[in-house]
Amino acid sequence: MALTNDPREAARGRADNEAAQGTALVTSPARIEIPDSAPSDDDLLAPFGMEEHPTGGFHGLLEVIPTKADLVIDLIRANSLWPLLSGLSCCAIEMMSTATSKNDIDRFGMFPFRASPRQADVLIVAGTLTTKMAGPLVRLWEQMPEPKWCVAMGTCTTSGGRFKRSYSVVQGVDRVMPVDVYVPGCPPRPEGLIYGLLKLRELVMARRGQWRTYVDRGPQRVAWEGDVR
Amino acid sequence: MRLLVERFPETARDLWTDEDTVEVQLPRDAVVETLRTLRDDPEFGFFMLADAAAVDYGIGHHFEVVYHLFSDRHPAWLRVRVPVERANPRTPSVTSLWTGAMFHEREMYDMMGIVFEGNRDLRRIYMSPDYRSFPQRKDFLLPDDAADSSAAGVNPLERPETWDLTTFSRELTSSAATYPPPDTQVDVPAEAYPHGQESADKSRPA
Amino acid sequence: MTAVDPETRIPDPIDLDRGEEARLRAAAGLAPPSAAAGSEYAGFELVGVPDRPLQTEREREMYTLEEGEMLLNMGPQHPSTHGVLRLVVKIRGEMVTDLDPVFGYLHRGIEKLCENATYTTVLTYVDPMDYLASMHNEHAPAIAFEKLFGIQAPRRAEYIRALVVELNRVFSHGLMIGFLALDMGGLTPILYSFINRDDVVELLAAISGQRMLFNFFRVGGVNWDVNDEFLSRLGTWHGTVMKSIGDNEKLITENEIFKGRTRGMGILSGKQAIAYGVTGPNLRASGVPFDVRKAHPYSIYDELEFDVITQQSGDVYARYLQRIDEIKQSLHLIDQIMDKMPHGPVQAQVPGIIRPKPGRAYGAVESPRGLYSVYAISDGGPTPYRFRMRDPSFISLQVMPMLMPGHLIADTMAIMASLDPVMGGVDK
Amino acid sequence: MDFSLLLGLGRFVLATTLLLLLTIPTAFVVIQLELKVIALMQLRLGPNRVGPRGLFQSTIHGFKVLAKEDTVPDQADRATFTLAPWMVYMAAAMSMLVIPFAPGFVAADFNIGVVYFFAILGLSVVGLLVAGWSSYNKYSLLGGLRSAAQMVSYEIPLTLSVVGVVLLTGSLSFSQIIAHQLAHGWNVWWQLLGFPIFFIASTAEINRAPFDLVEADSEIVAGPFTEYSGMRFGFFFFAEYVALFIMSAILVTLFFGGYLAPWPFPAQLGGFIGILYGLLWFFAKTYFFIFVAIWMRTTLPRIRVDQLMGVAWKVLLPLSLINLFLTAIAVVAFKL
Repeated sequence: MALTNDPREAARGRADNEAAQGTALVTSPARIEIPDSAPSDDDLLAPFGMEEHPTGGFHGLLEVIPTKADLVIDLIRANSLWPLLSGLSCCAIEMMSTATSKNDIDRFGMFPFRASPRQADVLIVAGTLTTKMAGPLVRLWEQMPEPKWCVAMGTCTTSGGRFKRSYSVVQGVDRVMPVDVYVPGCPPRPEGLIYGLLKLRELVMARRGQWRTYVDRGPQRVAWEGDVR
Repeated sequence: MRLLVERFPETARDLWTDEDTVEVQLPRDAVVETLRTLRDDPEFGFFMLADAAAVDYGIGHHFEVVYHLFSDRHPAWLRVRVPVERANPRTPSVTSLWTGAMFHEREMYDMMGIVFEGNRDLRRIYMSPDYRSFPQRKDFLLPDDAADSSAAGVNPLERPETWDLTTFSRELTSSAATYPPPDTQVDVPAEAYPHGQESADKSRPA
Repeated sequence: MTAVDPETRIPDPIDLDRGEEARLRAAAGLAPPSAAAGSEYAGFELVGVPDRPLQTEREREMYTLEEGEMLLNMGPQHPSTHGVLRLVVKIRGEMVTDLDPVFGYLHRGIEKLCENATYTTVLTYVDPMDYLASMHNEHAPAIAFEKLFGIQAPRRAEYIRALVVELNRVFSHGLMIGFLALDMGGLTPILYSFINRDDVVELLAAISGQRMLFNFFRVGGVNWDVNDEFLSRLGTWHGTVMKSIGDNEKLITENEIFKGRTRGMGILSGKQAIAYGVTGPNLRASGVPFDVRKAHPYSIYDELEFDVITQQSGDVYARYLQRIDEIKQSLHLIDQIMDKMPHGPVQAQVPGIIRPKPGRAYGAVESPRGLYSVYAISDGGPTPYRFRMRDPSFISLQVMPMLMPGHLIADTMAIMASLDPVMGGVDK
Repeated sequence: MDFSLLLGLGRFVLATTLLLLLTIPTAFVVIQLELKVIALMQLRLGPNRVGPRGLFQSTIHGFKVLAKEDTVPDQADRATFTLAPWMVYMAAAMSMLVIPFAPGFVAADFNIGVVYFFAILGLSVVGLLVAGWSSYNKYSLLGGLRSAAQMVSYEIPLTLSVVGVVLLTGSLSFSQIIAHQLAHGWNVWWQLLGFPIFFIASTAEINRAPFDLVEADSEIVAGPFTEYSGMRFGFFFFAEYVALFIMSAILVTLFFGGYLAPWPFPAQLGGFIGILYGLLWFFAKTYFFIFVAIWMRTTLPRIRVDQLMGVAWKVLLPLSLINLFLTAIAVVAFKL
């Protein structure tokens, strides 16, 4: 029997097949008689611009509404990323420099540095993370509402950097919390951080950011205590 | 310097000088009285405590508390070295002379485990209160050094278990002023000592 | 490494319900979290008391609450604590009755790392300490190591050192003015300060190659000679620097609200300042003319003409004016240095791995925050045996518990900003 | 059923709904103005990516908070925590009802409009206090108490300075006040003391710099809003700017002739053209005062809480009483 995409043909075919082979366990019900004059699916779907795709499934005009709504939300989110006003160390000064007159990230809608984590979208971890600070930082991250993103700024934050051997430094912030964008440099120039934040915008628009996986995994406490060596 | 010899013939030892520093060694018992004289006597006038640091001369040797003093009457810094026993690291506090010695002494206690008698706020300043090592002692090895040394595989790191309440009930009983008790503190497990000692114990400077 | 038995370990209290936490605490011999006497909302007031027996006399005094008092925990993440400083403030209404600074949230163990690094590498490790004065951070170890090693930097190198150090002082003081205004609610001065700061760091990047952690000093000299880009940028900057400083002065100095909030606020007398070990502009604002550049002239400061500026009142406003005056003085010093700079090499002949003779050396410089000193002990090896740094802002913060009682919460910010602590230096 | 009553009711409902819907765009416009003006004063470019010259940045911010997760702290009082943003926002939005935008262009022209306005405006302090109390956060609590102290104190000089205007015009209705100004010139000329008192007190009443102690960023993280996220925070955020708009509008109405042009109102302009002409002048004056408020925010540091109280009780209250006294004498003496 030839493979077909038409459900009506398939139904007929299956019934014929079963009848011929005698494999139908119960007597098949009365055959579905579909008069040829009845409108086909194609006719019904035509006003909505729907058509079958060669590999299966349908595409059409109204599809725009749910899919493109997501796009709009992503665009809105990408253009309004409020960082948390939080700096750990040297990089914090360059982070502030990113917001000042010369390198103005307010252009991208990232300016109001919110003081409260409840109102922030991006946590820029700027500076060396020590074991004593790891707990408060993770708590800050958990206090931020979804969707949220994390940018690790500077080598100390991405890997421990020059303090990697130290007894009190966490060797990379990704040991205690998820990170979306890593910005290298010690500290990165403001232009570097802006580049990282623009990369983050791309992530947000492609909806590939950390918060998505975070949601998929379900909210979970990140074990930070056992992670450091 | 001559003044020092004249005024403290018994206590001052090991006098030494270079172009801008005068160095003197004092015994532990006389340090407060001598420093008080140095501060208040108009001939000396060392009114400012510039620095207070602790030095570890390695296992088997002693600690040393070093005070740097500044005077507007003398053209040199005065360095006062006070040896402290390693087994019983106690020395009198100078917070009665300079209130600002408080943080210096807290830092020395945190990093070296030297207990300052008479300091009313002697607790850890950098590490978490329940941290149980003294990182700047010479027998506290950084990870890479530990890998190089014969004590390889022993990790002297201790993480702060901030919420681990059981450690407090075990370690702390009544008086917490000397917490953690200095004589029970061992950074590297005891079996690592016979081999680890050589790499940690560097030759003492002259 | 403490192996914590998962069976006996008490889990994170935020995962527990209150009854269970109380039971576990009772089993561990700890006081229940809401054990305050009487008041219905006692648990709320006591949030902030450490979860452990109080250790010292001072701590017990701090964390014992009287009727009507409450603990407020500022930091380590708070918009105006200049990094990760944590202040536990005991308040009665808006009035601060006691204050306990808690450090260590940025403790990176730099001293220990330096003891495991060669003399040349040490100069890179100290950069991120006081990250607004990296040049000063490198200057003191360079002086101490040169004493240990018994060499002298060439005169041109000393002039270049003094030049970059004064440039660093200008932007550091400028930022302090901006942060002080920001902590008092003024939004604009910090941006004007940063314009100046960006100019200076680009200037220093032209000579050293890095914007913030310059790594410019070497034992026995400096890394590079001045170049054309540096000189042209210096000329441009010198023409415009007083504009951004002047803009800030116009915004702040005669502002009635600013004066009302800073005059007579946090008065530190000269005697107290010396007893507490406060140095630098904070000490000079209290009327004590102590400046390491005059008291123990290092580098070429004995050849330059400058006065030790002091203010008399010792309040927040005096500390602000002191910074403004010192900026102008630094510009004056930069002029002199550029006039007098001799020709010659910028780096003495030193071996690749330096092994000084055993000995001890003390090097002190005047950083924007005060006396910054290094005490280095050599045992003849390639690494310092002991490397100790005295950071001025660490010691300056001691006056906070003394200054604060009787002031309001808002003054905490003003007084702290006027002391100008940098947490990288405080926590090392 | 009386048809005219039904018509009036319908008109009221329609106008109210329309105005409530209009508050959101108003907030967007004012926020955008603030973003851009502050940026330019700080030698920055300000938002310039979204829409032409970044005009829609504030709208984007607004929709963003709509799409954020809404958190409620574990130990917060859930009911009041949820209610507080509504109280604050409604207090700001409801007072928009009595503002005469243009001749005949007013949602509800009460004869006690002034009383209604201050009664509704006073509600917002309840909302802030409730928000501060219910958050179970010490910063919120401090902020809530600050807001209570500040707004209750400043309502007294604020109201007393308006009583001067009421004495002068002899009416509590905003349209009557404007009509009086049409005949006698702007009230600001007759209330040279009353206007600055009203201006300062109204700035404090809506928590704008330099009186923004309630959400002082550098002291008490975000005051009562510290624990709020998502749309609940958005309501507080919008309410602040709606209140700024309304205060400027009321200031203009009471002292600067509302929708009247600086020169005599051309009588032949009626109907639609008249409304447009009035709207033009009304918005021009209102946005001028909004600009002044933003300007003050950029320039001035924040004042301290004891200075705040001192200004209210030691300076503004005596001055407003003097103003009231002088106005009363003048009204009696000159039969104004």
